[in-house]
Amino acid sequence: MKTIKFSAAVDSVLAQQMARDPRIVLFGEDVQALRRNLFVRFGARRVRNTPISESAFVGAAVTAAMAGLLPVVEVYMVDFLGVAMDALLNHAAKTYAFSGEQWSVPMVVRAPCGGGYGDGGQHEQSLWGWLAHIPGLSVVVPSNPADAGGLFLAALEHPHPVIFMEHKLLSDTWLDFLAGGSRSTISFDIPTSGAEGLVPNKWQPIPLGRAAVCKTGSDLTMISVGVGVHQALEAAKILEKEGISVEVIDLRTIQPLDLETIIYSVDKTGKALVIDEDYQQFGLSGELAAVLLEAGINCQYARVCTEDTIPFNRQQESQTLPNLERILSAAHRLVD
Amino acid sequence: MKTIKFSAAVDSVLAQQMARDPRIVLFGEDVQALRRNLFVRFGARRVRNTPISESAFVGAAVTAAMAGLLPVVEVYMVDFLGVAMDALLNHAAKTYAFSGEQWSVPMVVRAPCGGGYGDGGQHEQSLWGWLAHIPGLSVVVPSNPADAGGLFLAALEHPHPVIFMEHKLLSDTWLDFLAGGSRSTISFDIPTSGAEGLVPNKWQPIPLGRAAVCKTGSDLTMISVGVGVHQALEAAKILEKEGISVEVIDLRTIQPLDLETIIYSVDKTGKALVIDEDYQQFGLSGELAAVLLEAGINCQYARVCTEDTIPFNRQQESQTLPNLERILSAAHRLVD
Amino acid sequence: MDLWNLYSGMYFNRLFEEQVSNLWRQGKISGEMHPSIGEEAITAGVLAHLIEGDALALDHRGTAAAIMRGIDPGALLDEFIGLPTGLCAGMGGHMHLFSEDHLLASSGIVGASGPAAVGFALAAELLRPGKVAVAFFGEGSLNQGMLLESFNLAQEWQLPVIFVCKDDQWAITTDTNPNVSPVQRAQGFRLPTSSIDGNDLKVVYQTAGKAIRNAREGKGPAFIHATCNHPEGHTLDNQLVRVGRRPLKEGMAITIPLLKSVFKIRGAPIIERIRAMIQTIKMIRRSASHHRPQSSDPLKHARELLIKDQERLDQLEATICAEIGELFSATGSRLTAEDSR
Amino acid sequence: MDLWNLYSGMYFNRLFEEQVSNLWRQGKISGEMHPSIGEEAITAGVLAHLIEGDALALDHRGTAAAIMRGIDPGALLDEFIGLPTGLCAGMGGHMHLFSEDHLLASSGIVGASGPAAVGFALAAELLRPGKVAVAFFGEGSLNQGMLLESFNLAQEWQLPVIFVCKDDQWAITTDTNPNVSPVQRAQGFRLPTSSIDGNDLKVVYQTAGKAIRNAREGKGPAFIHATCNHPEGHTLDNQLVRVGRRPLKEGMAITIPLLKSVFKIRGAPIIERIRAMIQTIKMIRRSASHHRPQSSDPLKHARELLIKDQERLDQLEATICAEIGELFSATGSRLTAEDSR
Ligand SMILES: Cc1ncc(C[n+]2csc(CCOP(=O)(O)OP(=O)(O)O)c2C)c(N)n1
Ligand SMILES: Cc1ncc(C[n+]2csc(CCOP(=O)(O)OP(=O)(O)O)c2C)c(N)n1
Ligand SMILES: [Mg+2]
Ligand SMILES: [Mg+2]
Repeated sequence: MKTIKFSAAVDSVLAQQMARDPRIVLFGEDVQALRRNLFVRFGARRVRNTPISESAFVGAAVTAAMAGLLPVVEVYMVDFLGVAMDALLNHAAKTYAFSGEQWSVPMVVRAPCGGGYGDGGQHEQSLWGWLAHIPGLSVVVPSNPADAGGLFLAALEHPHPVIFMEHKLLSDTWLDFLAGGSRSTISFDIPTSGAEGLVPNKWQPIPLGRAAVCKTGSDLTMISVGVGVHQALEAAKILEKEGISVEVIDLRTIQPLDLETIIYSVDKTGKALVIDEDYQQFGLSGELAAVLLEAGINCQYARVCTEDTIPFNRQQESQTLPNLERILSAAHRLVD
Repeated sequence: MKTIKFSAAVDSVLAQQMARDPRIVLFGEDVQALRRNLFVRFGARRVRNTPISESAFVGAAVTAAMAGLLPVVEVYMVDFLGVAMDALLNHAAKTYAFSGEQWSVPMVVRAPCGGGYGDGGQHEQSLWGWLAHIPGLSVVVPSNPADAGGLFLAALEHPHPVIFMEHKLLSDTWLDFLAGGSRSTISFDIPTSGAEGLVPNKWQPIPLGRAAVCKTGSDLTMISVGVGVHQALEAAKILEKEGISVEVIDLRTIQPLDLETIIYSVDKTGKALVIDEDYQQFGLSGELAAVLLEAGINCQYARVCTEDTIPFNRQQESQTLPNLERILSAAHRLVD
Repeated sequence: MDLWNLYSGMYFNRLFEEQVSNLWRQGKISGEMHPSIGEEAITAGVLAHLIEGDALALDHRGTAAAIMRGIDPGALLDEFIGLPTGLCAGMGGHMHLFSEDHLLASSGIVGASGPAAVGFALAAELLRPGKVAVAFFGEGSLNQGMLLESFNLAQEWQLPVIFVCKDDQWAITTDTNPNVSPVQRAQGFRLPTSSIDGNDLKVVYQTAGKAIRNAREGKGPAFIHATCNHPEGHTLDNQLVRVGRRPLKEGMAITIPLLKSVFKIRGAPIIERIRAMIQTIKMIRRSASHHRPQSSDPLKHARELLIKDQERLDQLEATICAEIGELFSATGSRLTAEDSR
Repeated sequence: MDLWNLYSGMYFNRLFEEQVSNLWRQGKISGEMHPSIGEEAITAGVLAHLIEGDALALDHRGTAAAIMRGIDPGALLDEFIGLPTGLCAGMGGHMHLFSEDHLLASSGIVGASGPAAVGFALAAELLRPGKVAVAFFGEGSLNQGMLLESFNLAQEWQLPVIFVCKDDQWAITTDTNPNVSPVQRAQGFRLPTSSIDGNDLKVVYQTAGKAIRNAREGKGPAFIHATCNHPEGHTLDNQLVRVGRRPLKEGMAITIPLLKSVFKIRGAPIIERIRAMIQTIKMIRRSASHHRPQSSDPLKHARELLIKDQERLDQLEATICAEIGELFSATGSRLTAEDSR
């Protein structure tokens, strides 16, 4: 075991796999600079800068995958997938089905996501539930370096398209790049155990669709993903002192969902609190409610999500994104 | 009262309002031909053909609205909004919030949606729950001519962006255009009371966010929208004969949802069956589960939705989209 | 250039699509149907140069290319009908043709063949050096951002992509602005371009040959603008075509509401209305004159090159005719058998 | 051309953004910061021709345009900080500036200013004849589909849009392919084009004047390509700029992992690795030489035109200096007061 940073874990798996599997190519805007350590090792044929043309290069990744490559295509932020949505919605996600399940599209879209560093509502979205709505896409959102590496390895091994999301608050390189994180004058609410952590000496894939129970408990189940997991753990610690025993589930992958773990836990506690940094309506939090009801679990349910466009103002931003205060008060409402 | 067809109802409201309100402009691919009756009346300044450039012209609609016009922008199918998604996600939906609620974007996107006529999975999507995920967009899905007209009028009066969806199975003009509906040799499962129906002599807006209870009942609530409403009514008729009393709710608008009507009904029946032609996961059906649980309604819940990419093969298509058989069997499972 | 071989592919496709049209009219094929009838010379002239390992990215009008690329016509037909025995198990239909063996993919989204060809070409560069990718699309697609982006991306990466614009002067009901030059647009992205008569098989063959040879040699992408005509219009039996062909019956259905609207009180000044009316009538007229068999028919054209050997020609055509007859009658009886079950 | 007036706007903006940069470095402004320092001549020369009712569509680097269009600098500053008293109540930040009164909108999505300007121009044509819309964007945005589509749409609809490409030769870490000609690309869409030195206020003024006059007269859109330099690089204190400025400290942090990687077993052939290494070093060097104060500074340039009247110049600058001082010290004390609360 060794301690490394969040994005370094992903890069380390990517380097390892690129060395093993010549099919892997990496492209995106500025990746020769952003992933320069991969660039100088694997060269310009396999690490390619693109023009600012997301719809063309995400679209190209689809057929590159179909024709035998394994593209890792990187976008600056998940928000910018708006311009490339057709490639995901109508091509990456559908080719396997259209071809009568004869032709698959093994590609990984690597996209920073999430807010909490004051960059405004066009640059801090999560959108994981939104992407997961589309049949044919898997969506992965790790919350710590070990999961990031293991899930990225699984994403590379997956025969179908995977959206792999890196929360910017967990990534020191993205924070430097996008938040002026090099300034000593600014600070962020970084979950330290998410930004840096122990990882195995030898990477093993973490299967998609397997949630992690980060903490067991009996009174209330908190279900979350990404930075929300750390907020849940923090809240759990506080609630524990009040005598409330909280179970915390890190979904790790949004699509597929680990129904078993979710249902087992909520069946036990009878109370589900979803903490979801993505938009509240018609997304992950709703889906979790549906799978619980479908399983016949009668539970008390609450959710703390992002309800509106994320404000630039730091205070309003932190009110709009899930925060500890809102989580605690929702938990209290459920338990009382 | 008079009897007219579904799309004619929308066109009639559009004509009426264009005559009254010079701010209204209509643009999209081929609209001078598709809406030729509006074209010859209102001329080429207000009814404009566009190149096949959805991201440019949907984007242009946003600022046209901001600068004093009221654009009705038409796309061939909701599926093609993939290429224009940035304009909706990051601009139409966010400008009002970004401007500190000082500048609003009154525009209507008119988009055919839905399947059931054998046109394949890139041309039959619904995507209403997907669009509704984005804070700042309203999404309207009428199920009959009277609602289509009244809701379209409300959409035109709404100060924020509205996605107005016309189910192709309800629209004789779209079926002619996209399904070769002029052939006498082909038939579709068209809900007759949805495709044609009585409308008021004088159009009144139907407020966004107000569902319709199409049929009252006491054992089970079916919640649906668009063509699904007609399937629900058909199922209800059959179940009624078996002694099962079904309440059928037509949401009419996905965003905003009419929580009151939904909650009141399910509280009464204790059973909710969602029939949603949009994709099942992370969408409308989930959101309905969440609002029920949030309201503390402990109910039995099931859903009949589209789980996968829609097959071209007509039989598989009808198995993949919600159908009577699946609805009945879900209803039975809930009631038994 | 093996003219006989190319002609035989073109002729086969024509008969195939005519029979497909019949099946469609009989309601055996659902949804829209976009025939590629009329673009056979472009398809044949370009595809003649492709070898195994080359890739094809098609638009909504991909039948001719699928046929001439060697996809089993029976599998194709079954796919159009939506049978489990179809190329894609009936999941895709005519707009979504996929064959991994042929590295052939199509899409119903306008412009999507551009990025698709770039991805194919990238794989070629890395895995199959010397192989190329061809993108087919219409002139209307030249307004779709992703296609324009793909021109640039192919050029930046110097990939072996041949962009082939099949210009039929129409995008559904919109006839192309005559001031727009597809070639000029492609030149904006520094693509080497040629503009040719797509009904002339020899010219297509030569032009494509040069572009593909260059691409194989690592000289980067090229753009070919080839004119053509789709006698069936955008889709089979679409309203515009019906009006053109049955002006009395179908024309009235259009004209009466139009006349009602143009005289409604409140609306644009009368001069604008008249202009719109004239424009509408002109568009319908132009559509009618375009969307019918033309003397420029590429098949006729190609046939003339072979007419010297009338006997061989007759025999070839008879053989193909028989093949098609067999294929469709077999399928026909299968369908009837199923219907009666 | 009222040079004094234009210079005063440019000078004001420069001081304003320098102070903003300080506040950003002090951590009073969150997120990224994209200064428009270096493009003041383009902004001033174009905006000089705008009148009430004209509209502006900006990209992520909109400060200079907002200032020179007459938006209250206090409201702007408060917006950058995210205060409720900001232009957009602190909801947008510097990438999302909106003023309905000024018909001014910006976006952080590359290329979005193109469609935005088209929509503004459409409203102008229908509601405010004779008014125009200006789109500002960088040369990197010329690869974004929606911008390309908007060129065509403006041309098809003959709308009064002036597309202004501010070419700083960089898109974050990607320096422009010197073979790409922005003008050629715009010509692909039949836009009338001009290519000018964007550091030369007079030239910008004249070129923009002509384009805007034409647009007002209904002669349709135009494209102006204007070079410039952003001495601060893409964003304040981004890694590339830091390495350029503090090569020892920051350079080492980059170099060590690079060296480790380049010598790892398994990977590309050594020649490819060396090429990549050289390219990386060159890129950092070029960035360093570009991203520092230049002799071509548009402010210097403009100043020289006024230096004859040294006294008036001194007085003007002193006045502006004082204004800026007042604005920022007032804001500074407000912030300190808040901090200490
Ligand atoms: C993104 C998108 N927008 C609109 C459509 C609807 N549509 C299908 S084909 C077509 C016209 C295409 O014209 P062109 O590229 O010239 O091809 P042609 O049909 O003339 O062969 C349109 C607008 C679509 N399929 N995809
Ligand atoms: C669609 C999209 N892709 C990527 C980005 C990230 N991004 C922000 S600015 C920028 C570079 C823009 O370059 P250019 O247009 O030349 O403007 P400059 O910053 O040089 O002034 C990029 C890639 C974005 N904001 N939007
Ligand atoms: Mg065409
Ligand atoms: Mg630039």
